[in-house]
Amino acid sequence: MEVKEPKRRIPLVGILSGMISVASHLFRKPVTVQYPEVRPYEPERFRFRISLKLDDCVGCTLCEQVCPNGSIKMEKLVRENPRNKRMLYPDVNFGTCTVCRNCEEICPTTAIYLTHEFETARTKNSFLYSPLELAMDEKEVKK
Amino acid sequence: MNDQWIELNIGPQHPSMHGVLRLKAKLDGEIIRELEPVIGYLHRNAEKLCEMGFYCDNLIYFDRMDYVGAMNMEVGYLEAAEKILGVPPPDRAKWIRVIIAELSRIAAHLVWAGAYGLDLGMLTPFFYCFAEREKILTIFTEACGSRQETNYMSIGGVYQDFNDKIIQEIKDFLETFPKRLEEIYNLYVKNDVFLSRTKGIGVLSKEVAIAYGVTGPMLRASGVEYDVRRAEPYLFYDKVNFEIPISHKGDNLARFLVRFEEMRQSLRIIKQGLEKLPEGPYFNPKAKKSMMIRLRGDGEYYARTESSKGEFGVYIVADGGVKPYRVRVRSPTFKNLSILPVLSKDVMLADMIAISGSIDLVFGEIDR
Amino acid sequence: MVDIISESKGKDGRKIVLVSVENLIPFMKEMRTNGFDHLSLVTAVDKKDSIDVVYHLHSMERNEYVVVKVNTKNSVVPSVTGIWPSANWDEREQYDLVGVRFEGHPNMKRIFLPESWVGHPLRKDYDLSKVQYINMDEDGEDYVTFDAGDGW
Amino acid sequence: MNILHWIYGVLSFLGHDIGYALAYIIESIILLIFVSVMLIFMIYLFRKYMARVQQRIGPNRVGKFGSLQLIADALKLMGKEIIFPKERDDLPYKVAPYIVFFGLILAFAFLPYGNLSIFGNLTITYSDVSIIFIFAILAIMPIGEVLAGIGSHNKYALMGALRSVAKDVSFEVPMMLSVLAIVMMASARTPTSLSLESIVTTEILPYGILEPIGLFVFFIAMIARASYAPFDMGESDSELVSGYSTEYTGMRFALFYIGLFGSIFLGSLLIALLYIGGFNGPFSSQIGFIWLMVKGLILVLISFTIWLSMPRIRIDRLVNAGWKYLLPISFINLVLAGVLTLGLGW
Repeated sequence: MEVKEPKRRIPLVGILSGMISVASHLFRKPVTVQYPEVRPYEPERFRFRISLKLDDCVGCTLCEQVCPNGSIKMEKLVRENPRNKRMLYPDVNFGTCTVCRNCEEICPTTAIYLTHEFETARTKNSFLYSPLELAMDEKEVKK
Repeated sequence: MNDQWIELNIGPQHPSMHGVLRLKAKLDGEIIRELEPVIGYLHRNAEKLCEMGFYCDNLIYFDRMDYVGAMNMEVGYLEAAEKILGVPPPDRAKWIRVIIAELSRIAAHLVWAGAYGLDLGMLTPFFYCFAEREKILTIFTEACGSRQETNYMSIGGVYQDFNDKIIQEIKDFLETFPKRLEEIYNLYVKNDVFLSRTKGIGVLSKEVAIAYGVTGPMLRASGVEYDVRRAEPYLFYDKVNFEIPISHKGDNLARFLVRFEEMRQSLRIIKQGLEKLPEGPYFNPKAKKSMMIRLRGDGEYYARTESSKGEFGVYIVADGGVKPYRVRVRSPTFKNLSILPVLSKDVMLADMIAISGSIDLVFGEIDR
Repeated sequence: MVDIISESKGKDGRKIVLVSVENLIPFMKEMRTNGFDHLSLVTAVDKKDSIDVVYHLHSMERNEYVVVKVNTKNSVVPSVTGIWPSANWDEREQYDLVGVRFEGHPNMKRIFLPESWVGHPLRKDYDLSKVQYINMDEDGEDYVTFDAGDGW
Repeated sequence: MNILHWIYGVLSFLGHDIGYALAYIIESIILLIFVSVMLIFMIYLFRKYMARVQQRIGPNRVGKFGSLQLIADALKLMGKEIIFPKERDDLPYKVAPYIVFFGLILAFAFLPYGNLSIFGNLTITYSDVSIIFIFAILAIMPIGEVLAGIGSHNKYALMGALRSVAKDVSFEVPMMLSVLAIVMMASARTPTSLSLESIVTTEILPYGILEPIGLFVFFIAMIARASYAPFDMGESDSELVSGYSTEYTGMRFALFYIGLFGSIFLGSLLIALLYIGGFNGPFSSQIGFIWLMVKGLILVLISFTIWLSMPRIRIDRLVNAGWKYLLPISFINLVLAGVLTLGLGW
């Protein structure tokens, strides 16, 4: 299928119609929103922050193996959990996390799961989340 | 060598270099006599990284190749990886991939359309294109949770199923988008100045295009009716009706028109895909949960797919392990960029910018 | 007709032809006259003791595919740039990353990495533990250093 | 009664000499403030208009609706580190932005502004040859651009300067010719036909209606002189990074930036005065100034829209357009004006 070349027109008419078309956008609603005051539309399945159910984690290290860029490291955490004998819990570096969701998918007990939360700005110059912080709500972590 | 020539270094930090292209140009006044592209400023050696990860992990490197149309890259990788591993996706997943890949193609072309205007000094269409693209990205977010580097597809299917809301959203998009597309299209092609900047500039002949391995819309604009979706159908592209837009002019305008026509054809494919979307599982159970990292592959496979930039090939050599032995990527823009010194010989500096814009450069893919 | 060492069929259903290094150029010229006008990809695969160079050929008109392989022990292969100009950058890339020298190439320089980079990263014996830093000298040319303090 | 006398009236207790001297100084300061405020408003308007046309919100953080954004930006630019290129030609590099800026400000002094209620006539300086003055001052601004381009020893800057000279030269002639047509027509009615004030006050119909070709030529040449898209090849960002202002930072860059917006405003006011009746309109003895501003702003908005909807013309085509199309057209316009004046007695 051959594409159609635009027809030859009288000079300046096309420019004028383009100007009118551009200027008519003045009366349309802006598509951008002022972020902190107005929340943008947040799709239902949007995922960012990795959370952890400490009681479900069995310390199998699958998430560490599957993480493509080594954001997850297993950390020793002494805690009462009969299923997790090795006392290993994931420790996530959000600075390198690419939200590939492989860890959520591979986790045999669905202990790791991703949440809506994406406002993870912190005053601390590190994105490392310890297992305990992963288990907490984002608001509590900030405190 | 002429002493009168100015040696001008354009890039890697330059407003119209689409990332980190560096051009060493020799100028005779305003006219470019010699041009040498220097690339590699975004080189991450994804091929080496792929050798070090499991098959399922490597997808994220492909997301980051053509970061404006990431889903096309995922399709390309999975075409090869799934054949190597022997876990074919079910029909529903294949149709979902077709729909998503075409949406992603539209998204990539929209970025190009907007950025091309910027290259020529046209500010406004960029924002209109991105406003439309944002709707597609919202659909992606709705489908899988991320906007751009989605990692939506996984080996043996897709990460999440489509639900009614996504399908409704795609339908809404199909309804509103064509009108906006025509608006953007008219903003460009009705403008005499735009036509004067594109018509007859950067003419690429059929023979040169084939010899230099140019593919995709650039090749089609030079008059070769070649599309991997037709030539070697993957997924379900043999079951949908679409036309391959070509032009025999080979200039910037032809490339522009071919890309816009491709967007319209993509809309047709999406429409058919939504009609034909079957019920059923959306992933191959052999590749889920802990099986993800235990899949072993053997042999070698070269999969070619049509990304928004051209023929995207993934060549995987496996040695029976859980990780690929060698991954080689044929990135379309890498080859397309090699035509730039040929095309921009003895053209004006402003035209060289227009030509390099019309190639549709994405540096994640060139440097990999 | 040029001698071919072996012929097989790959997983993707394409004919794989293995030729010797000496016969590569005549064989490729023959393929070009047979209508294989599109050189899709040039790949070098490091097989530890030798290097395979794989050429994926495609004919636009007949829609046919052929995979040509050569095996080289000393990592020197004749260049096919004279036959397909599209091989130019591909061969430079393979030289850069795998370290195959393509003889007769017009501009056999590294394409991604700076000229003074040590080693070829896609070789299996490439030492990943050594970090190389890139810096720019007075003339604006890149150079490579192992000293972390010097690079950025 | 004009603003000078009005100020003198306030200061008359100081005596004639000192009073007038002070009045002149105060008048100059008022001019500077007026022009600065107008330019800041123009840039704000441009940013807001551009944002809304592109379906964005635009500046809205500093002040109500972001109205103080430009002042914040100016303060930021002033506080920035000034980086000097190592191999610059010192004097031209440092002087160039001021030439552009003061050349622009000076031109505003010769425009007739019309009346505004109790202040009377707001015109700053009266001159019988104000057209010649204004165009002489306008010719200073390209000198600043050339000095900037050559002085900063940068290839992009040099090419930008060369381009803007080629553009200015090729559009200067059609611009002057189309003004000449107006002067010709005005000379039938007033002895001081080189004075903008008397051109506007003695017209029967706006000259834009009598000679639309002249309006067209002057409008295009004005956009080109102000280096707005599609004629912004002097600082075309996609080709030459930023043209002659590539090496400038801080306040010196801001002066170039102001020069860009100031010249479009000056050009719009000139068109409003010459072609569409200037401060004439209903109640012009009371609010002539407002009429002028409204007309000027409408023209400014039109040129903004052109900027936003047009790609850049290639430099060779631009020069061609100047010499091969606009120049003949402006000659035709001149002949038509002669016919109108002598033959029909308009």
